[in-house]
Amino acid sequence: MKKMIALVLAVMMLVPAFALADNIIKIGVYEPASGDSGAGGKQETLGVQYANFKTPTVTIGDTEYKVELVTADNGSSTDKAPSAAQKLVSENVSVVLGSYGSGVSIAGSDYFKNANIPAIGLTCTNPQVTAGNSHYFRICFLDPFQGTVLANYAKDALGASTVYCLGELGNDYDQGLITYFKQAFEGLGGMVITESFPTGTADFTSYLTNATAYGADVFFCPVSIAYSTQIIQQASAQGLAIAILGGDTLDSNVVADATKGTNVKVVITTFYQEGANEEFDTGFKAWLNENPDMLTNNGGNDVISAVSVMGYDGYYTALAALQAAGSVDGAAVMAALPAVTIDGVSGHIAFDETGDAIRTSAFVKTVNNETGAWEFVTEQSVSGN
Amino acid sequence: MKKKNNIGSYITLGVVILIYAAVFIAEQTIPSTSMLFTVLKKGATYALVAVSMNLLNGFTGIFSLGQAGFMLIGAYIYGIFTIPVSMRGQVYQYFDGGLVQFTLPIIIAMILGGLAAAFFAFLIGLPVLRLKSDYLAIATLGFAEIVRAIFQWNGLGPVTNGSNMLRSFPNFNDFNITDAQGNVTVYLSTLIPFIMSGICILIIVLLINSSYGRAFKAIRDDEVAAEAMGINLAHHKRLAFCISSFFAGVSGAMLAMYQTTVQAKSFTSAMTYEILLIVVIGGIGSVTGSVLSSFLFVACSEWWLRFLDEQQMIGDFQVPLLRNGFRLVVFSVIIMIVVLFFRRGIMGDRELWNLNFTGRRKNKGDGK
Amino acid sequence: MNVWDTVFPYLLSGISVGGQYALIAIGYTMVYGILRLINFAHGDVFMVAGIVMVYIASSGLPIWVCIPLVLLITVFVGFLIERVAYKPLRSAPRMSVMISAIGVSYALQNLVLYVTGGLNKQYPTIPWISDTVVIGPAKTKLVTVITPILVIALVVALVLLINKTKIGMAMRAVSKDFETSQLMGIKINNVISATFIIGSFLAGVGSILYFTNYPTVIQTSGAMPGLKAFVAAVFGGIGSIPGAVIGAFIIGIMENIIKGLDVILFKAGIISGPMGLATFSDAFTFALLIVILIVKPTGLFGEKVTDKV
Amino acid sequence: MSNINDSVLRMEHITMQFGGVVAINDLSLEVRRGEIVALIGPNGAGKTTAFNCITGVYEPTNGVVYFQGKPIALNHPQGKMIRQYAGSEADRYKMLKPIVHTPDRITHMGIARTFQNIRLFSSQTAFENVLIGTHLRRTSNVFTATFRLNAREEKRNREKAEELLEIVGLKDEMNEKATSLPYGKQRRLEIARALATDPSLLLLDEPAAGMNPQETDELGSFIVDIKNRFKLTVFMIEHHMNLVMDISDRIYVLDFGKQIAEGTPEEIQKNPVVIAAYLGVDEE
Repeated sequence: MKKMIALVLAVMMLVPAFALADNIIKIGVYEPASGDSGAGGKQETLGVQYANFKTPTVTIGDTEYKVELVTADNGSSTDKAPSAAQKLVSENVSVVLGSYGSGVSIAGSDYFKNANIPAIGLTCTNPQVTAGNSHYFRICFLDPFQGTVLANYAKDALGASTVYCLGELGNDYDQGLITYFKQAFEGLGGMVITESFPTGTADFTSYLTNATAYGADVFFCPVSIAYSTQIIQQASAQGLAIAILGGDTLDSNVVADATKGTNVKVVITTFYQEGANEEFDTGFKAWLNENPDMLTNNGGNDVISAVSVMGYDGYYTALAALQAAGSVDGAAVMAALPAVTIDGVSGHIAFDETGDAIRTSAFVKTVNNETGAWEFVTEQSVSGN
Repeated sequence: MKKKNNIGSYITLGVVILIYAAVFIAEQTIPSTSMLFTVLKKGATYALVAVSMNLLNGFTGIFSLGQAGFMLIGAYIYGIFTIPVSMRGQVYQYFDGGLVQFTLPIIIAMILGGLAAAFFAFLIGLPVLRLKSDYLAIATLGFAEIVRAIFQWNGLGPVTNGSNMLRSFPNFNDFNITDAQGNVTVYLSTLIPFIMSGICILIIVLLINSSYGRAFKAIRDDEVAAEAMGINLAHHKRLAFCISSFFAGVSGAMLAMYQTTVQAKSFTSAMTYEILLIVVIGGIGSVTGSVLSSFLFVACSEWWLRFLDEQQMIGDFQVPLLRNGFRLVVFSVIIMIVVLFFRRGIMGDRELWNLNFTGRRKNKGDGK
Repeated sequence: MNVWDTVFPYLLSGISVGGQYALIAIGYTMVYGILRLINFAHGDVFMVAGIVMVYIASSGLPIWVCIPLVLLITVFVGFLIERVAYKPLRSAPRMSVMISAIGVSYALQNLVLYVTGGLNKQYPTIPWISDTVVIGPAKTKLVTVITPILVIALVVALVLLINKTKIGMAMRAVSKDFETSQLMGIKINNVISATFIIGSFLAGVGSILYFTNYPTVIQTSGAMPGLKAFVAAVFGGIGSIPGAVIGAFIIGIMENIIKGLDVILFKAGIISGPMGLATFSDAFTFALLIVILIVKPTGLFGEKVTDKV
Repeated sequence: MSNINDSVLRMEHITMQFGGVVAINDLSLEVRRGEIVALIGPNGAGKTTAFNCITGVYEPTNGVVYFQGKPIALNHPQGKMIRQYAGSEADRYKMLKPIVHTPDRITHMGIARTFQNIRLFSSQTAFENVLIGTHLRRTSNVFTATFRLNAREEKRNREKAEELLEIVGLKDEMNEKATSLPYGKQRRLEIARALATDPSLLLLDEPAAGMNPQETDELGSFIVDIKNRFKLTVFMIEHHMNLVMDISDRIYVLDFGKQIAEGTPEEIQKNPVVIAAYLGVDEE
């Protein structure tokens, strides 16, 4: 009997050993799968997984490597981030993708830095993620840009003179975007009132009342999906008459579903609008519909979120960097990254000297209250950015 | 008896030296990316805070749930005073670089963090320590929540950076010795937290075994009798509370170094509960137990049980139930089993240096 | 806009959430009255009731089946927790039981985290009580109005139960003197189970009302309302049911007033711009707790208990 | 007994009322230097309450307690109690400022006590129990104590504790857990612990409770012995009449919170009121 067990154990040990015999390259996916940003993190991961499904191998030099994704859940919280980051480091990944949420990205940053692993931010828009770092890159636009776009839109298209901003306490994404929005909007001569709610808040009724009481024309809440759905539903119950404005985090079918059937007007800025790339759209949807688990992770339907597109582009950026480096070593990839350019689904990607993508335009979308679908409003760019 | 005591102490000393040597050697030989070091660093940090909580809950009989609040204070004070001036513009991006425009040495900032925590403990202790067991627990829990709100308040932004993250302060990796090219020659990033934690725990052990420590234990056993023995309850409770908070503050600073970033919102009551569970698993009233269970707890939650969170295949068979979160379910079940059936925890109220190494078991009084 | 119009919406929110806290607070206060135990898991029972509703409703059962089913399951969960986690520790020190309660809370949260994958779950819309109504200067869901009425009705029923029925008499006896009532032939375990069943039932009702108002459930959803309800119970004088209810309403109202304090002060011309005082909406509850514990440790309606030397 | 006016403890018009219940009413008594005085009375007479009033566990409702001529507790009915007060001498101390001390202050002044329902520190050894008694006379602070800068004091205290254990005959059991000792030894340990606080007045609350006649006899001579050895004054509550009559210089008798008799053992034995109180008299 004992021999049997020993044999079984030995076989079990051998199976992964055989698998290791192939050339494998590991890419870390550092994303929240739980917590307030869990829904967004899962959608971003889906983009990466889809790209990996389409292109499971990469040829570096003359060797073909199988790409293995290693995921780590940072739980949307900065105190769980270190161990998630450390897990990727201990798995010896060559490059890290993520994270959804700027705070967790910053919190994990030093771990990647110390291990000489480059990281590519997909949708973390806070400037602090890449500032002063040589190892963190990013393929999306930044908050100063997004804030300005939103401010312009609020002023010009929505005709707002007073904006009420609500963010989560201690969330770097919310607070950063609100700050840049405030700068831009006040620069345009508007008035901005900002308030913050503690993590875990469920009752937003008083904040909504505050917005009305201040006489705000726009309710700006660039918060995570979990809070934004709550805000939208409570706004609907209170009959909030003004538009809710949000950042890229709100670009999710979960938010669209919450808005469906209400009278709340929701306007957001984002990276991608469904329909811009037919090939990607159909491929991604087909893939989602084939995998029930994936469909669940996408919020139950096959509406494409911009973050999935960014995940997809991020994966190819990483592959391009690996090929350019000609090595699987993190340091070499890091050195190669600044020069990498690709034409992604979300547009052309090239890095500036801080490691940020050079982007000049953002999409503005709104939810159709009847169908619950995202509708394209405009593509907005800012001069000088 | 005295002789045996000494044997225990020597054995303990030997074990401790061996552990430190092993840590040092492991650090030089095993790649620094290994999960082992994460566990050791976090374990050392948690060991200190668990022992500090044990000093209150286990040795003085004060059921306090304010530990996370005091850690927060320590972590913030450390962060605020050690961020390099050149980085302050970036960290305090919304507050024009903040008010504090100097840095303190790491050790001074850590001690200052502890002192600040102790000071807050002194203030809150004046009224709160008069309360009885569970009222005290809930009042300290509330206090921790209040501290969290204060540190997140935008009004204090120039000092605390509001609700935003503090970062860029020296962390454990900065203790590594590097050569001119920036390559690490001697790894100390795990040994240093061990030394910090070790010194603090040693001080707590010395305190527990001093005249004051006996007074604390007397209060725990019987407040009325302790008072009749001339022990000033208010004074001694406050003393234990402040000392415990001091070390909680220091461990907060260590946690900051471990995490490399600090944010008030992560110091929740859930954190205090976690530390309390560590203390319970280790054995209420045992320093050795708290230290052991800290490392076990961290290792299980960060490392050994991680596989439960991922789908595993044995051959073609996919193990059921395994997916994100299962680790924590298993973990909670283990904790409940300990709480219900092994109430004395790993060590009960015994210590490594009191264990009977000669093999003869002495008749122990019935421990409750 | 006059002062009343400014303050009214906050009062309305406060009364509504206060009523929901009250339903949780009763469970705390009853359990404490009998076992002298802060049932830390009570807030999580409330959360579990929410999650159970999410899953039952998604199975397609009609809502009038879902509601009683949810209440039944919640009651069972409460009963089970008592039997598994507290009963074996009946003779253990109080600290052990409290730690067990914290352990249960931890376990429930982690279990729900596992089941939901850590994602927010959308609470189903319950017809009628989700309808929007206009009251004075504010628009809100009907549930806001129903909550205080339902709370008062339930409290009256509960007080009648405690004062008029046999089990109620047994409860009062046990809360006065645990050992003696045991000697008098009262089946302690039945009384304690009944307490947990009533507490969980009310938490279940509270959860339906609360999540109809704030329709997202996650594993930590019960923690804050639970703590606040406990504070309400202490504030009103632990062991006193009317005290817990009044405490809960006060806390609910104060919390919402603080969220709107910037606006109110701003409108009144006292401050010139927002000061971010809303940050303290949660902290205020705890400050209130500490103050009441220091000034009047027995709460508003609590009875003084003297320790014998 | 050198000086008859050498009063160590004096209670004046002490009344202790809990809510509406008067536990002690207008109790006045005196214990002089070097005496052994006993306080006796049926169960529930208020004897332990009197001890608690002296040691600061309770704040008396009315009256003064003097220790070595200085008031250590003084009170008069206040607040709600003014209306509720059912004792006598309500106005006597009205103009004086109340004096309240916590029990540890009282112990510091030199009054040590034992408890009726033994209150040893259960998790500690006999030796540690006594050692804790030496804590209040410390000169070290928490810093010097932690870093062992008080080694000489610590050594002295350990020697003292050991010596005390030897005196009470527990040297051999010094490393046993206190609560694992037999009953009689626990009582002796409590006395040793009280002695460690260097008292001048020792309050013993039923030191012979639960002892057999032989142990009780031994205890009697033991009390006299330590009284002489440490130049103590002893004030004790006791039910064993043999012990009380053997060693007491004077006796106070309490019934239903009121003092009903005072005198030497011989006087008390003959006092009809006392006999009535203990045996119950039909006519009353």
